[in-house]
Amino acid sequence: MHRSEYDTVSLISRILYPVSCILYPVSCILYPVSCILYPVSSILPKGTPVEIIELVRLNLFSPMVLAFVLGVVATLVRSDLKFPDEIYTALSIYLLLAIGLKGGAELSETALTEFWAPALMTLILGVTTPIVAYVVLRRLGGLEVADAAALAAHYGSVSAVTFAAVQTFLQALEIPYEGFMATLVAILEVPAIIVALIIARVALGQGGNWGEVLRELLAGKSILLLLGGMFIGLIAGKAGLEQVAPVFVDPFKGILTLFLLEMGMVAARRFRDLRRVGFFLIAFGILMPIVNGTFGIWLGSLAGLSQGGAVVLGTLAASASYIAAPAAVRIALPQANPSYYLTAALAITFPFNLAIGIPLYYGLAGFFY
Amino acid sequence: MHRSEYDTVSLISRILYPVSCILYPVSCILYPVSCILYPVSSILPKGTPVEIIELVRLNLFSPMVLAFVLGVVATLVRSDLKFPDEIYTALSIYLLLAIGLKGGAELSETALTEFWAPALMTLILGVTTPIVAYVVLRRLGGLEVADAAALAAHYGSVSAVTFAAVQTFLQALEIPYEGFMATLVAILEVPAIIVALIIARVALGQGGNWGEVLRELLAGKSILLLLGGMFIGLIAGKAGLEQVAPVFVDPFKGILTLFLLEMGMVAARRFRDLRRVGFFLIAFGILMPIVNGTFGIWLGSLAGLSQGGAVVLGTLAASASYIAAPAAVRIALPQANPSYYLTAALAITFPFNLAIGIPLYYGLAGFFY
Amino acid sequence: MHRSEYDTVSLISRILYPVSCILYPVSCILYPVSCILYPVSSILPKGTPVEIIELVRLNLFSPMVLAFVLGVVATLVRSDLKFPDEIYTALSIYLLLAIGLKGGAELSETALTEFWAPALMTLILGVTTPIVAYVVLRRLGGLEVADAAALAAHYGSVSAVTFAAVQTFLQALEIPYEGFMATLVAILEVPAIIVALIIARVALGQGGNWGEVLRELLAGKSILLLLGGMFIGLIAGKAGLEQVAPVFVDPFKGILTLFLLEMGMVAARRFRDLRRVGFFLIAFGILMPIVNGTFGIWLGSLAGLSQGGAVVLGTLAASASYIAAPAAVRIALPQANPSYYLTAALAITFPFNLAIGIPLYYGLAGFFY
Amino acid sequence: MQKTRLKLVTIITEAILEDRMVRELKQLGVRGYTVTGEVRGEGTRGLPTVDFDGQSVRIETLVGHELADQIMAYVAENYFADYAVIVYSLDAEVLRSEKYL
Amino acid sequence: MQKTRLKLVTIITEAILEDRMVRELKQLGVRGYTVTGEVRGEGTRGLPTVDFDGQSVRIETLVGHELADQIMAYVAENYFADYAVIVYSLDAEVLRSEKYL
Amino acid sequence: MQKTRLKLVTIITEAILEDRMVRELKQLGVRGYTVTGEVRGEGTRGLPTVDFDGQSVRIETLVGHELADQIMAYVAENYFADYAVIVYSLDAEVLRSEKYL
Ligand SMILES: Nc1ncnc2c1ncn2[C@@H]1O[C@H](COP(=O)(O)O)[C@@H](O)[C@H]1O
Ligand SMILES: Nc1ncnc2c1ncn2[C@@H]1O[C@H](COP(=O)(O)O)[C@@H](O)[C@H]1O
Ligand SMILES: Nc1ncnc2c1ncn2[C@@H]1O[C@H](COP(=O)(O)O)[C@@H](O)[C@H]1O
Ligand code: NA
Ligand code: NA
Ligand code: NA
Repeated sequence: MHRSEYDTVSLISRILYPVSCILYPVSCILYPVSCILYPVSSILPKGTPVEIIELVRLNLFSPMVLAFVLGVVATLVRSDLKFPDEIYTALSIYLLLAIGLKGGAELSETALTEFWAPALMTLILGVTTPIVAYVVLRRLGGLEVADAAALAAHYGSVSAVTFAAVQTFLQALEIPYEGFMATLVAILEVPAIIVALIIARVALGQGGNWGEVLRELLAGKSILLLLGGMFIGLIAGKAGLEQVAPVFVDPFKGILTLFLLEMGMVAARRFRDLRRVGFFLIAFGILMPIVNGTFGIWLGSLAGLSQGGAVVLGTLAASASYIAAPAAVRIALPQANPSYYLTAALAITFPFNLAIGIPLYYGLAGFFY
Repeated sequence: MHRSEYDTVSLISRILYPVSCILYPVSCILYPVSCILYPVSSILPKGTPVEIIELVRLNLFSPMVLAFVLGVVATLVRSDLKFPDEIYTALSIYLLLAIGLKGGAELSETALTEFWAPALMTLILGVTTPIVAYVVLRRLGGLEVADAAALAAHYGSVSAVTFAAVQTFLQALEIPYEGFMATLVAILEVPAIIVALIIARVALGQGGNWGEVLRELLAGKSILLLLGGMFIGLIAGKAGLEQVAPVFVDPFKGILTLFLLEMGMVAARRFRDLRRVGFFLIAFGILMPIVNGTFGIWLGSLAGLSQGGAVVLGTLAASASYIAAPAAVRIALPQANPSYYLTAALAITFPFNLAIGIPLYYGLAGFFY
Repeated sequence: MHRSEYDTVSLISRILYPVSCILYPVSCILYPVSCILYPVSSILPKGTPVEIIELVRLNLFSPMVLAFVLGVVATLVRSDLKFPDEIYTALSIYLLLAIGLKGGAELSETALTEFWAPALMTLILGVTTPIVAYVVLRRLGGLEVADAAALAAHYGSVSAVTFAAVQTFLQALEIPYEGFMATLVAILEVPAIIVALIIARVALGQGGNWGEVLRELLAGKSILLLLGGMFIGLIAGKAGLEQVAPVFVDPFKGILTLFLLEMGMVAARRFRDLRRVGFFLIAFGILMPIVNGTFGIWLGSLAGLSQGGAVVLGTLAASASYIAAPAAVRIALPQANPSYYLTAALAITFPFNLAIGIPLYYGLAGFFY
Repeated sequence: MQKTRLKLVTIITEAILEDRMVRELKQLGVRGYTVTGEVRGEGTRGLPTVDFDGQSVRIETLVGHELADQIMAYVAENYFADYAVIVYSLDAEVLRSEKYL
Repeated sequence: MQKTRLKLVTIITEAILEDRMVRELKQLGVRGYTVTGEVRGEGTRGLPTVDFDGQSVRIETLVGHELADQIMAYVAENYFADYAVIVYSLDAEVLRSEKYL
Repeated sequence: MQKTRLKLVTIITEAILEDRMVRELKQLGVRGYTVTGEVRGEGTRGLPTVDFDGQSVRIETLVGHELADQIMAYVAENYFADYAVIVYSLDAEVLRSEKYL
């Protein structure tokens, strides 16, 4: 308790500490990369893995991903850097509204004939992925009903920030994708949560206030801002969007960078829970996205989406919700352990998708186009 | 108290709830529109009301007004969307400073000869409108002295956000207006509050610390930021404004959109007070702005303002303060009921001006030019 | 205690109060200007002082400096304007990260051969200035060991906002400077604090947890964001910076303006402490920067920096830390009186540098080039 | 000026429960309450909330002795098992006791 | 280490009154106080504040028993009629009692 | 439902000390704590913190009577001399006392 007790630890070891702290997350990120790319590289036709590695490199060196790494480092070296909660909330509001606005303005110029097939496929994704995830978690993982259903809700639903990241990635590569993809984010967000909650209720034989849960989901801020932004964009059109572009369009990547700095800190705070959740969940948090991503890309190609659009849909399928699902699950399935779903979604799947998943799905899309 | 009690309410009615919640405010907005436009259309020369309705439509479909509606909806569906107070404060600071800066930079290129007549008319507005409002509220409404004076202070003073909205409206229609209008906002803000407080003191025979009230008014954040921004703009000139334009000019409309989202939530939280304040105050909150607006346009035309300038002055006259006046009135007239003045200014007059008033004043200005 | 007691004070004197409040800080700023410029003008070759005064005038009329003055005025007239702490924190994060990012992107195009000499000179500055400051404070000022060491840490270290201000100043005059100067901010930030703490420990014979202090310094938010931003900029390069320029480059001056508004309020809150700290510290807070600034310019010229670069290095040397140093000193030297170092750094040296120092160093650089 | 002894019951819990708790407190009969948002802490449960930053809220209400006991029992029964929550009560003296009862 | 029993007086009121209350508390003789901004709540008055989000502030001060009574009486007399405000006091134990008296 | 009397120890101090205090409280044996950030105040020391806005934090912990005394003594010994800090304790009633002891 006395300050002088620290004196016994030599100064040099203290200096080495932050260095190792910095190397740790780097190796955390590189390890799964190599695990995945090695087998992939032996299966894939020659030349492809190199391209994916090049894409991963390109992606890792973008300011957004680097900001996430900086956030991780800040937490690991126990920096006094703290993002005020209010700023975090404001950035979330901004990102969701901006995604909605742009999606809506694009949708205002989209024909319904183009739109229905991707919308239907997205709905199918939203219903099937939580069922698959639930079965995997119960059978292979041996998790409790509530925990498995909670995780299924998260992995069936979608992360708006991952969507923002894949958009940025494709824009940097100048690959086009359908303007209405933001609409699919909104479509994919809710069904999986409902499906997973139904599974849990059936399995546990619970009743409960369904109407209230549904209202909270639909009136939840992420859905409200996404759909609300979309309606605004739809009605105001591209001319309306133009007026507010200096806030909702031009600075999008920069704001996303700030947001990812904070997300890095949030994710890293969950790292110490990684041991608690166990190896199975870590593997699940990396492999489930790859499966869902591939499935999403395939459905996207069936729906007639462009290659870029299919990459986006795959990324949406691969992403795990971290706003709508946790809030709904905490209320509707309180007995599920939040450590599991938050750690898996935030500390495993989100960084995986951000760093490796997105370029990987882009590479995988090559097989379907 | 038990959660299962909700079960009795059928799921379908729960789904219908948000739909009706969305329709409610829409009808709230459309009802007064029709009430006003119908008689107007019978008086006005043929062709005019159609144009006004077209302008109303154009205005309602701007991202700013739609964001306000989204805020209203968010509150009515009891969304968990919350704007952190700190962000709200930051947005206010931004808007007031930006208005001041731009006004000051414009003023630095304005001749005093152009400026004195509008300034004088604005002062006349600031002195007469609270007196008229007070008499109306006492005689027709039968309100208590303190309540009438409090409302008079609000309706005589001015709302900076309504000013921002009319600017945006005119810019979208590419109608020019004098650059020094922001100065008039500052001129109009204080006198009405002082006049109303004098009325109340005379009527109630109170003494009290006048000096302190005056200092608080002049040092209040809205006046300080407006005037301060104006001085900065005046001294730094257009070249100085240029340097900070990427913050204080380009994103203005986008930030206003975010602000109006929050204002929508604030206004909607007061909707449940509408019943309490009664029909008279609702009518007052809609008709007084129309009277004041027409008066302002007329004075503007007398002062030699351009048509756009007269519309701005009319809108200023029609708007009701919601920063400076509430703070001053709460301290100087504590016995006045805040429900009256806040509900009237925020839940009635502000949305009315935003959605219908501004295009209406534009239409009315046609009679004077 | 009764409100009516204010009545005795006449209304007119109450109106005069804010006027005098506004004049006070102006005279506070003008007084030292004249004190310094008068003797300088008699020494300097003819023509030079006029130029400096012209530069001071130009600088004083920039929106940034005027915003600082507005903040001072707001505090002196006891305005209810308050910057939420969270916004202040967010602006700091933004400024540090933006400085780092731009510096890093520039550094990615700098040859090591250009860089080592300025880096070495900066290190020399960081070691020598706190020693000089300590001796001056002990010998001439007769301060306690802890207080002298605390002040030495602040004046040896560096203020990121002052760096931002000098950048803005040079950009307005279109004077080029080396892109890697932000790196020197990071290099200059820590050593002086360590040197000053070592002095204090030797003089006081204390032990203590050196490792912990060092970790807190290096993981402190200002270093972390500066260095982190720099790494991001270095790796992402100019192409990466381009992507986030609408957030981290274009609005920089505008955000700095907002930040300086808050800094003005913070500094003014310390004005009442000026009497407590005494004349010696006021003189120290003005003269030490001039000495350090001249020394920095000279070392910069030795290191082969351009004239603009030498002005920046001089300004860095002249500036006093107000984030990293206060935090470290409060923990490591708790017996030092925070009134001394915070008042000197924030209420004396910062405004002096902002208003007069920066153009002065620019003028002084003329002697070395 | 007569002072009355009441109970100040404090609940510290996950931010996500704020609205529900307040609704239920009103149903139990409280006449007023005060919420302090954005408190943070640690207890025996590990991760206190699902919100990102371990946010919790503190809800305080001045009530009579009986209602205080009822509130504590209600929280224990409905929340102790699954949520991060603590509840405690202090003795407080107030004026105008009819305002709270 | 000697502990002394003092009173912790708490005032919860409209944010707009913060500066005035603090000034008046000092005039009444308090040696220190702590303000928690941004609390929210409901009571019997309906709309507690004129600020938009129903913001209130909590002002706490540790004082001797007599001053505690004076503060409560002062608040009752000057604020109960027109403002949203509650005041209550708790028994607290402190060290260094001379700091507060 | 059995209620137990514990102590609610409150520390109000400079924001910069939050992390260190929490660490030390844990070493002293507390099982939980709650921090309210961003409180502000004045006391006898003048400038309470090195942060710009006179920010302080309030740290509260429910503990047994003995630990309460130890915490107060610890704070007095290590912080009273050089830092802006106050510490006081209140009597609180809790359920599930084993959670705190
Ligand atoms: N002994 C304690 N003293 C003060 N606050 C506590 C204590 N234990 C728990 N808390 C608070 O109650 C919340 C929930 O606690 P728990 O359910 O134990 O995780 C924590 O986040 C703390 O804010
Ligand atoms: N019974 C209560 N318990 C806790 N806080 C209360 C209570 N009643 C009122 N308050 C607080 O005091 C403020 C003013 O109350 P009122 O004057 O009753 O509207 C409310 O906004 C609440 O924050
Ligand atoms: N009598 C008091 N009542 C309530 N809070 C106090 C009191 N005295 C000091 N404080 C708080 O404790 C902090 C440090 O006090 P001090 O060490 O006296 O400067 C102040 O900033 C206040 O927030
Ligand atoms: Na998914
Ligand atoms: Na008006
Ligand atoms: Na320096």
